[in-house]
Amino acid sequence: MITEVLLYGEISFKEGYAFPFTLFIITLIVFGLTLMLIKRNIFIPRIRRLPAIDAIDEAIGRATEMGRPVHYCIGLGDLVSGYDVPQTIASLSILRHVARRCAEYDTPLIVTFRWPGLQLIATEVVRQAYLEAGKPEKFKPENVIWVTSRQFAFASGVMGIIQREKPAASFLLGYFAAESLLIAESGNLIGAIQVAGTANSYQIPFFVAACDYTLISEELMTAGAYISKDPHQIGTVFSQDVLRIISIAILLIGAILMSFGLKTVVDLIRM
Amino acid sequence: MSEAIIRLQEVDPRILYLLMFIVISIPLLRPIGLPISISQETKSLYDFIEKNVKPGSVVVMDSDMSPSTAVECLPQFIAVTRHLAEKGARIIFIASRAVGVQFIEITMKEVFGGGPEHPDYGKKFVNLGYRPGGSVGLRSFAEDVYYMKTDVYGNDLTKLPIMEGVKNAADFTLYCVATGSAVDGYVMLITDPYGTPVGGLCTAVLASRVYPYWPEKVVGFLIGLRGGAEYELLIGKPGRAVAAMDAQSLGHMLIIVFVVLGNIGYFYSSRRRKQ
Amino acid sequence: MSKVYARDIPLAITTIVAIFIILDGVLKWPEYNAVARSVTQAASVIASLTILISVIALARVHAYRVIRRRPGWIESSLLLTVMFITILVGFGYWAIGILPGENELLSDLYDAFLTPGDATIFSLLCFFIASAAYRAFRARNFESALLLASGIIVMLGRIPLGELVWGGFPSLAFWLLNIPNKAGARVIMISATLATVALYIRTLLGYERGWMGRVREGE
Amino acid sequence: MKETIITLIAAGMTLALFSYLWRENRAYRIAEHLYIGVAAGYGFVYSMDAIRRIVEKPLSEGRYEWYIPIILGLLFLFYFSRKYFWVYRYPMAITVGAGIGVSLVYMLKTRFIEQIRYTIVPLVTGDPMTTFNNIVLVFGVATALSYFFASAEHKGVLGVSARIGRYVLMIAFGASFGVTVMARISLLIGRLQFLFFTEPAYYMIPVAIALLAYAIYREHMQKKK
Repeated sequence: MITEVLLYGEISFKEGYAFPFTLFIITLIVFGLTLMLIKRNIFIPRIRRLPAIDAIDEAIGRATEMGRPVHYCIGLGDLVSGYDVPQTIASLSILRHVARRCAEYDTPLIVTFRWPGLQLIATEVVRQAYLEAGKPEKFKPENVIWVTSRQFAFASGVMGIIQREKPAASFLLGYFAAESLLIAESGNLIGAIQVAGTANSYQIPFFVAACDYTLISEELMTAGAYISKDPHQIGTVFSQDVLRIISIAILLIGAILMSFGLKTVVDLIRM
Repeated sequence: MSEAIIRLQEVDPRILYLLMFIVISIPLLRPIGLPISISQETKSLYDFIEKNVKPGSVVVMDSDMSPSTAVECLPQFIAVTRHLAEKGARIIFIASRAVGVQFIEITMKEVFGGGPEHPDYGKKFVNLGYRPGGSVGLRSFAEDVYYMKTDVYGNDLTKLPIMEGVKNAADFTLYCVATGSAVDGYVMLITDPYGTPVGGLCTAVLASRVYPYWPEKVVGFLIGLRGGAEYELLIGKPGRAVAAMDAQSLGHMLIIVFVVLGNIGYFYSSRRRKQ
Repeated sequence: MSKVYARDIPLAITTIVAIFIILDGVLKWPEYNAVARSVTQAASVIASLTILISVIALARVHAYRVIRRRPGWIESSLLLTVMFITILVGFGYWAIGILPGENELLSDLYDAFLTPGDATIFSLLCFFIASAAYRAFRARNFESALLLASGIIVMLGRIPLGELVWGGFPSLAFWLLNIPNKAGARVIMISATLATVALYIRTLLGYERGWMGRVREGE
Repeated sequence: MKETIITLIAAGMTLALFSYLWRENRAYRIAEHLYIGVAAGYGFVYSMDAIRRIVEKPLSEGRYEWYIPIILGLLFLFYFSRKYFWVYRYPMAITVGAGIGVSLVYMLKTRFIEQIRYTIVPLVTGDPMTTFNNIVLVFGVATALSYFFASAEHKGVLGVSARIGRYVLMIAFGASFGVTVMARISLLIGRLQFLFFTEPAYYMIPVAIALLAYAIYREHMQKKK
């Protein structure tokens, strides 16, 4: 039945989506191979140190010394629509790390976010961290705050929370839009150490300008792997680098061929 | 004296805030009238419409505006609609977010002088209202224009003369979207599958993200208030955007002056530290 | 056993749903596409319902504050009051057949509170962008000097007044936006997508479980 | 009458929220909580309306399978159960799976392949300016991409390329920052136009100034003590 359908062309690729799909499959294969090499201990990739991640630990330490809380904002992102999904997932794995540290140091942690669905997830992530640190009684569910789903109402709420609670460290990691600078400048007004990160290209400049450390685009997504040091996670980061080499090669070869008037590469990747 | 120069790098931000209020307010109450030149992004959208939009061409005007982005996008939306109406295009208004519908009504009133009661309604222009469902909804609309069934006033779409011969996104000459969030989705779901170019009516903040698509997929785009002012000048009808440009000039200059002062203070103090 | 229900089946559901919709994105197969469209719409219905939990949690936090007279309880009681009024207005009219889209009182509330709120908070950015530029645009090293220079040139190039200072600013600003900025924006997109694909693969294979919330010992 | 009340509330909200620039204060706090309260209620009503828009038609046609997503969505309420909290993962799993599925391949196409495709430009052309621009574009993208190499230390060739890449990114960030200033000033212009030119919004301005002056005076007196 399947062969019939395939042979007589009931199903076909949508125009222009054959190559993207192939690329996805290639990534899967590269990842599988890397994982195999890691499992057999033949090759173990290492991840470059990210200064911003070390800064997170330092900032939590400073907050502890000053006896002031830590603020963590997951941002505007949700888990349903488009390209904020990966940033939210990445932010949640960093949150796990931050919550664990805060639990160990007995530093209050305030978590803010916009998408209501995160109420469940973020609360559980933080609760789990306190359980692991052996201090479940210190966990305060009311400190995981859904501000509201409206973008600027959310921003005003977070700005108010920052001014009232005066956190010594503020982490803004995830998907951010225009409120990036509103929240970051509010943090500056009270002199918090800020580590920010987003993959939203037109908000990165504001984080670079207003925060002490910035995780730029990809760094946000690999931070989770860097923290966990889990071989599977590091394996995907390595396959990401393999894909990067492929794309740089496609770009340079394509441009050189293009200089001679050959459009081979462009035609290939258009498929 | 030197202490004062060094302190230039740590002026209380509230002084800056107060000056900003003053500098923006004055030209709004008493305009100066500085000249404005036309940028290439604006010109390319204007040229595309001049060249490709014939009487009867179908153009979608998508209002993805919210009250906060409308300051920038509404003058653009009105100016482009005015241009399209002059060219005799069939204009389909649609809103990608619920709060965008009110701006379609304002635009219809300003350009055509009326809404659904206007004699040309349903012939020259139609208001489909809010299209829910984010990118999923956009995909359905692109596949089948009649997925909405009726316009916002309950008229059956299949019976309106304006929809004659329109099936899917491939039948549009241009898909203009006034937005402050992203054009990526429109390029992804309209241009890539159907080949219909996108015209961007963008807030200035979005501009840097539209450049990668320009001019291949987004044929032209207007950047913020200035884009609107330029388009108003291109079609020869200066409006609210032109008036606000003076305040823009002064606001920018204030920031530049403060950046320069901050650097003088920084430069001076770091030189003294070296000595 | 409960580990299977609590962890493995949800992970498998994620993977199956994702692959189902990925195939819909690349294949032209009308029957399949139609089913997939219903599935995505159903998923958005499910997602919309998460707001139930958040509204309950928000009401709980503020009600606690009001009952115990904790600091800020007056503001909290205001918040609860207007929230319930808005919900009552919305559903009260809905009950007698007036949908939220046609509910005039609801749109009055919108005009009175949300429109000015959105616009004002958004416009605070005008002040914050000024103070951020003032603080960050310092020529501390070569990198920040580049940031400073390109920022100032583009600002001068965008305003009529800058043109009066030097006629070359607009074209220089245009070049900066069109070439280096294009390159930068493209790289951010490309690299973010690379990382996204890697992250999605991790999620689909069940290695990235941040979204699952509580993960118990051994899960 | 109704219009007047709405405008006065709107102007009051505007000025109270602006007062954040001076410092966090009671006026801001009240406006903030009103704003969040209405936004939360409004968001709730509209989420329910969004569900109605999707399910109303199929349900009226007797396709009762559309009750399934609603029931699945209500499973989120298990979150409040101590024992069966994990049930909420089922609807969440569907949501996350759909989120990933919808974006993955389209994202690869539009935000990856197409971006590379349009960066593939001839390095040598007849026009020297175009040649220069193309070279800057191609090598700018290549070097900036190399900056994100995670599994190798930035040394040697990669070190040089990554540093150049970072410079490219900084120029891009500066330009993007500069072009945004106009957008932000526009927002303030919009707000001030509302305050200055809408009857009777401008009556609130002297009230706000008087309140602010009183607050500053009181703060000053407290400091003296």
